[in-house]
Amino acid sequence: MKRTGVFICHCGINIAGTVDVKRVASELAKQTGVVHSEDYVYMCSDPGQNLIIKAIKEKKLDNVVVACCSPTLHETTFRNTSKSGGLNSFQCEIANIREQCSWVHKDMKKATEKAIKIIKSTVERVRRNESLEPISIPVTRKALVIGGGISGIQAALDLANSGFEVILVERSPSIGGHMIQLSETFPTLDCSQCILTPKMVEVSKHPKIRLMTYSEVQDVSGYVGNFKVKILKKPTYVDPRKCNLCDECTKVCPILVPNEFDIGLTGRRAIYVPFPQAIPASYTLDISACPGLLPIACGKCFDVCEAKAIDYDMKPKIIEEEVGAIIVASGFDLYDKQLMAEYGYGKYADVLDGLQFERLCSASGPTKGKILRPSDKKEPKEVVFIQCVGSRDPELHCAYCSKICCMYTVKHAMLYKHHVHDGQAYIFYIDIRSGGKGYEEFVKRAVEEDGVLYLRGKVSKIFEEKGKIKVWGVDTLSGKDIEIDADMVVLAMAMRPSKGAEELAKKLKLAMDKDGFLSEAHPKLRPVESVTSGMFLAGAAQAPKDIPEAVAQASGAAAKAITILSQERLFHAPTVAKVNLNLCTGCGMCVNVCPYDAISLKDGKVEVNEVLCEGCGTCSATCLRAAIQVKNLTPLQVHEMIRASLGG
Amino acid sequence: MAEEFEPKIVAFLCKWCSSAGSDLAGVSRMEYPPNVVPITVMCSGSVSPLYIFSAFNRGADGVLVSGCHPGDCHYIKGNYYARRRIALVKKLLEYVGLEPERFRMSWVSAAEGTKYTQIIKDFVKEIKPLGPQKKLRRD
Amino acid sequence: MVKVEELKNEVKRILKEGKVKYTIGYERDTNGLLPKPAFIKKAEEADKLIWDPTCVYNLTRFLVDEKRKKAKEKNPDQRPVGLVIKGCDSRAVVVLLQEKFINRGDIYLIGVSCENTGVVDERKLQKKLKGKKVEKIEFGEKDNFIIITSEGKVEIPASEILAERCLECKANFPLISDVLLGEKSKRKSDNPFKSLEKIESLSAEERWAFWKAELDKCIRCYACRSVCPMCYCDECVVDTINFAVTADTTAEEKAQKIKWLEKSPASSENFVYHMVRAIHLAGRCIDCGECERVCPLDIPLRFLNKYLEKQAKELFGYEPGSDPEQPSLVACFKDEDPQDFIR
Amino acid sequence: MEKILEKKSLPKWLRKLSSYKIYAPAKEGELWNFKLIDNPESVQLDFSQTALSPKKIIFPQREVLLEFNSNEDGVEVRETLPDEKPSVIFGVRPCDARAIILTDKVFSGDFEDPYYWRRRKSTALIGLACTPPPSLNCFCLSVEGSPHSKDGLDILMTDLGDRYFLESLTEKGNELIKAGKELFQEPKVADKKDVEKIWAESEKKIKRQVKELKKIPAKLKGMFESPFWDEESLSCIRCGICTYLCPTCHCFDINDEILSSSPLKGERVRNWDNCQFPDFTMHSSGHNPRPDRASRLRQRIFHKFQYFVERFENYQCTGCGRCVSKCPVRIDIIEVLDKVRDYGS
Repeated sequence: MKRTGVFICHCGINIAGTVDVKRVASELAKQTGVVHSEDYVYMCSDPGQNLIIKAIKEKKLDNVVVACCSPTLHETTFRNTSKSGGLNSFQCEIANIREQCSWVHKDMKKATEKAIKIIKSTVERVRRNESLEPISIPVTRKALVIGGGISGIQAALDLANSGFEVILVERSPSIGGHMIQLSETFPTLDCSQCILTPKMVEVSKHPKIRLMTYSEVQDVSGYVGNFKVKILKKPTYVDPRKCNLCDECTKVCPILVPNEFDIGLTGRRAIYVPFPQAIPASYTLDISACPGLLPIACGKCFDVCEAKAIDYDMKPKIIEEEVGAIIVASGFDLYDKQLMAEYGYGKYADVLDGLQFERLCSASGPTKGKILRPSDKKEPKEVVFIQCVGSRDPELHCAYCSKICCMYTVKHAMLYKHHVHDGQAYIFYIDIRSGGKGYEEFVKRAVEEDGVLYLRGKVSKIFEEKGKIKVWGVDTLSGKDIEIDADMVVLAMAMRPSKGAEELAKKLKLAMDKDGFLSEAHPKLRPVESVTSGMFLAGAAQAPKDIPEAVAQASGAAAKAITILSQERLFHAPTVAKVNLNLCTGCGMCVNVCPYDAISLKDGKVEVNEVLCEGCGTCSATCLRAAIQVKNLTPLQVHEMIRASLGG
Repeated sequence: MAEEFEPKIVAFLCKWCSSAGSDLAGVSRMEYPPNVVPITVMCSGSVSPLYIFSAFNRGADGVLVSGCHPGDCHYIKGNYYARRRIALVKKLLEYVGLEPERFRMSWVSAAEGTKYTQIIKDFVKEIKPLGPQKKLRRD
Repeated sequence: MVKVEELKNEVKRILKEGKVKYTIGYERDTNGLLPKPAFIKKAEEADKLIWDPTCVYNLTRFLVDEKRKKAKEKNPDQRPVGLVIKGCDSRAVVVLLQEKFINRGDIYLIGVSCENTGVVDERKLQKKLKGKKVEKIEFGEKDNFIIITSEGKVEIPASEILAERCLECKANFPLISDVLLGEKSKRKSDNPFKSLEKIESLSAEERWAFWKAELDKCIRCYACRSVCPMCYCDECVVDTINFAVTADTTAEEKAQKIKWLEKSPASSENFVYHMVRAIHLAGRCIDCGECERVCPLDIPLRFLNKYLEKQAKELFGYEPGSDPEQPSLVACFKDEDPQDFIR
Repeated sequence: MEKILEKKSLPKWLRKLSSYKIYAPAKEGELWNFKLIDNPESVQLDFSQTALSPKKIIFPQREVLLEFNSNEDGVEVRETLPDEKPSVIFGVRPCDARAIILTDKVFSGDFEDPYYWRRRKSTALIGLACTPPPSLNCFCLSVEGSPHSKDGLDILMTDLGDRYFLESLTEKGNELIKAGKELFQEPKVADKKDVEKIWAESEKKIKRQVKELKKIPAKLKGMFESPFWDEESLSCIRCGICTYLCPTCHCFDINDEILSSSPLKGERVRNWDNCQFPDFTMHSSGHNPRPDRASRLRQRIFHKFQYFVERFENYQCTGCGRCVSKCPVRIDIIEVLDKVRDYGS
């Protein structure tokens, strides 16, 4: 018969005030198997803990029940105490007689009765506990960062600078993300490229960072500390080591397609460098545009390339890597223009989205920094900016606020005025959200110094008439109808999770919210952790963010990843599911219900991956044959607890 | 005169939401009847129908199973399986003639101390008039 | 119409060709009317096979014994077992496949159609022609049975003596089979849960009284469990001792046997037994009605399982035995599963 | 003592027996079973065969042997014996009555089982001759019984249409008749002739029989290891019907039923058990001396037609045929015995 010790805490009067602790102690002393039962004013105090240690030694206790506050508070304390007493820490269980008893009842007699039942049932449980040791897992001290935008870059650099190897995977031919497309950034108006390119270069040069552009994560398996990833490296058909960037190939390439970097405001060749500061600075042959990789069909670039850098036979490569942590920074895209036909986007050349306008303002842009209408290259004198395009519109579009549009629209208006001094900027808005350091002042400045005209209301109609774009709207403040003959309209489009984010989330088994952004583990307390341990989130992949927020979260994610990578080994709670092979018939119902894919079928029986198992016990409730149960909360233990709880 | 009937109730609370919720009720010093003895399990998904039958067989006048709200399960989806399993158990118990009031399932989040308190109050209030549960009790 | 000769010839063929190690079918029992399971090992034995409306048994039950036997053998004969199955039996096969208890390759299924009727309820039959000794029953041309008694031949509408489950049959021909004898009959009951209405219409207290009276009769002979093809657990909640004991089973593990209920046939214990059985069969019971047929005290056990079958259908749109690929009822969920009962 | 009782007077007689607990067959659904009778008018004796034999009254499926509970000075134990109020069981079939004599042998000997004998001694058995035999599977004639056997009965009644012919066989029987003496008439010679005739007819109506049963015990001895049992048990589903319904099976299991563990409170109970359940012979070591259906079927046959015969010089079977009629897979003990007899010859 196991020897159990019971320790009842008064918690000052918190417990003793409503529970007759003396009576509880004497009642428990009568319980079969209980060889020691005492109460003390503060069990968690040093003297209190010493009582436990003393009793364990003197009474040769096999296990211990501490009746006190919620296990969320002192379970660890008392398990360590028991350990110092010479017991396995899992031979200690907490009976919660404070939060779940003394604090919620007034009638002392009844509260005492209840406390006795709670403790008795805990005794029944602990007597059947297994001694367990935490499961230890070795850690692969290497990280994978998915996405080469500012968030990915920041996270990769923080990790690498902390001395960990990093694989940075970017889908497109160059890193830089959307930030590299911007001209200036709010509220300081410093040049986006100027502050980003140094980081890009640092990435490309960093000895700890393996940069894989034009690549995609294909499959992720394994678990925290030990992920196995398959990365698909798409062929560029140009060997960067041979290429001397002479640019002859683009000259001869007969194909012209819209240039993603300028969002279609300019064109590019089938063989191209995305933009001058691209990292890596090398050519990519876009097979979706190139006439079928057939020298017969074309092959001009191949012929002119003296460096013989072009290789039509280049094949896709699958690279397999092992990493200990993963940071997902898959970023955002703008809301699909097709869905914005109501604002004439894509119909009228001079209706642009925010990014296109950034390109127009950018010194490296299609107009070399002059703001000219795409249609006739004339300088627009009246420009209408419209906020919340696709955002905050639950009926038709996105319910959420894209957060950054207010600020970049101000910036756009301001930049416009700086380029076109005699021009007029109108901004249609629902309201202005300028929370953030220096943001509100920035808005003020736009209105006061640059005379930007804010119109509170929605635009009802946009249409072309005699070379002008007519904008009809209502000023809900004055209630007046407004009609503007604009030369250009700029839409602040909603931010969406980047294309392919959903597919990626599936590969990584990450949860997504209703809008398709990746879900964090806890909205308040675990904002950079994903629901899967060992995977972290950074940047706009998790929710719309501006640059400083994205960078901050990236560094946060890196720090979180380091908490794993800095360990030799990780430890995992050993209260996991255990299979009784004698009873298992291999029906696989537990395999279906396991939220962590921790159970698998192996020749007619199931087996549990103890590292993946979180011990939720859904498998054991599903199993018809009691063939699988969670250690230290087995059906037998619950059965006995039920009996004790009912006074039996 | 005879003492008023005090129902014996067992409550299976999931550790992360409902048990935490009842802790919050305690921290906030809310008051509810002492008839319920909680048994904290890892997840509502781990509550086997046998636990419920056994509780009634051992003389429970009422049984409560409480878990995280859909979507909030600490184990992602354990409570969805619980919802399905418990629905069948409830139907069966009522089909064999047990009073519906005696078996209850609820969603209580870690923030819903008030809701937990209210549930216990209502539950006890609903069971009292029914008197002791003799149908499934062994004696 | 199934011709018994076709059945015999098919069984002879597969035995001659060595396709199967043996075939399970029906033969006459010693009283000459009712059938009993036949285990045919040699082609020449196939002549004793029968197929008529008395063939109620769900023979898939014997796949459980076959599997246990096979597990014990050193180098077992890997050939499949031939099995004669009706529509309801085929649903049982589907569930066993679904639960990976058997592989499709382990069985050679000889499907027989119940024509447009089904099988007879022995009790109804005796009641119907009390006294008269029945010699033979045949499927009639229309929805009727031809009964040959000591006093001659009578034709009666099948519905009068059909087994309850057949009146509520979903498909009275096998869903899966390697050969199908007879036509895929179209008869399909409009309300597969009609028989439940009587109990469902009762008040809670009346239902309690009903079930108490019925389950108090239970003598715990466990015939309902033993005859059920789904009750294939090596160890049952009602067993008093661990069966799954091997050399390496520790005393600890042996002591783990939980007494969820007592052996005593007390009301409370009988309820635990039958409720556990019902809940474990939820989404698995395919209504072959065997538990009810074998009960020596006429407890209407079918009403327990049938009720949960109805709930599975109405609450979760789940139909047991319809698809070997679908996950079991309680091993899956839908976001929109009902939760109005959660307060 | 021999008497005639008008059928209509039966209730009157039962009323006279108010000092007894009266059991008689009652119909629930399609089934007949022995029930404690409160209203004599309700008693009809036109039943065929009860699902369970009257064994369940004298040897109930669940019997509390003792109660225990812990208190200040250790554990207290109380014996719990059945009450001694005399009872009468009406309508006992001769085969079931003979079965009770066999059970008597088991519960006597070195140890007289107090629980069994208390009930047994205080119970009178009023038999009803089988006219006609109640079941297709009756085979009492093959096992030294008959549809009008008097063994074990206190009174045998024979149905003469509107009257019963009663023959009292024991002192108990005489007292029961005395209790309602004014209701009875003396039988005429014709009556006795009718009885003889009816008995003879019903014997003829028994269709099933085991030929030369005498050969079986010796024959069985050599068949312990025979593959025969595997063949015969192929369809057995290991349920408990054949044994629980058998009027002569008497195996039991003793368990402590704990109502509360601390303070300790519970009962020690005896429940029917049976040799067809796999756990009947299961050892906690994991070894099971009767691991399969073959060995369990063999046990059933051996016990009834070999071991019991050696020990008590009777077959432990009275031919009621319940196990044949109710076997879910129609394993037929008569057929099995026939095969045993002819096995190998």
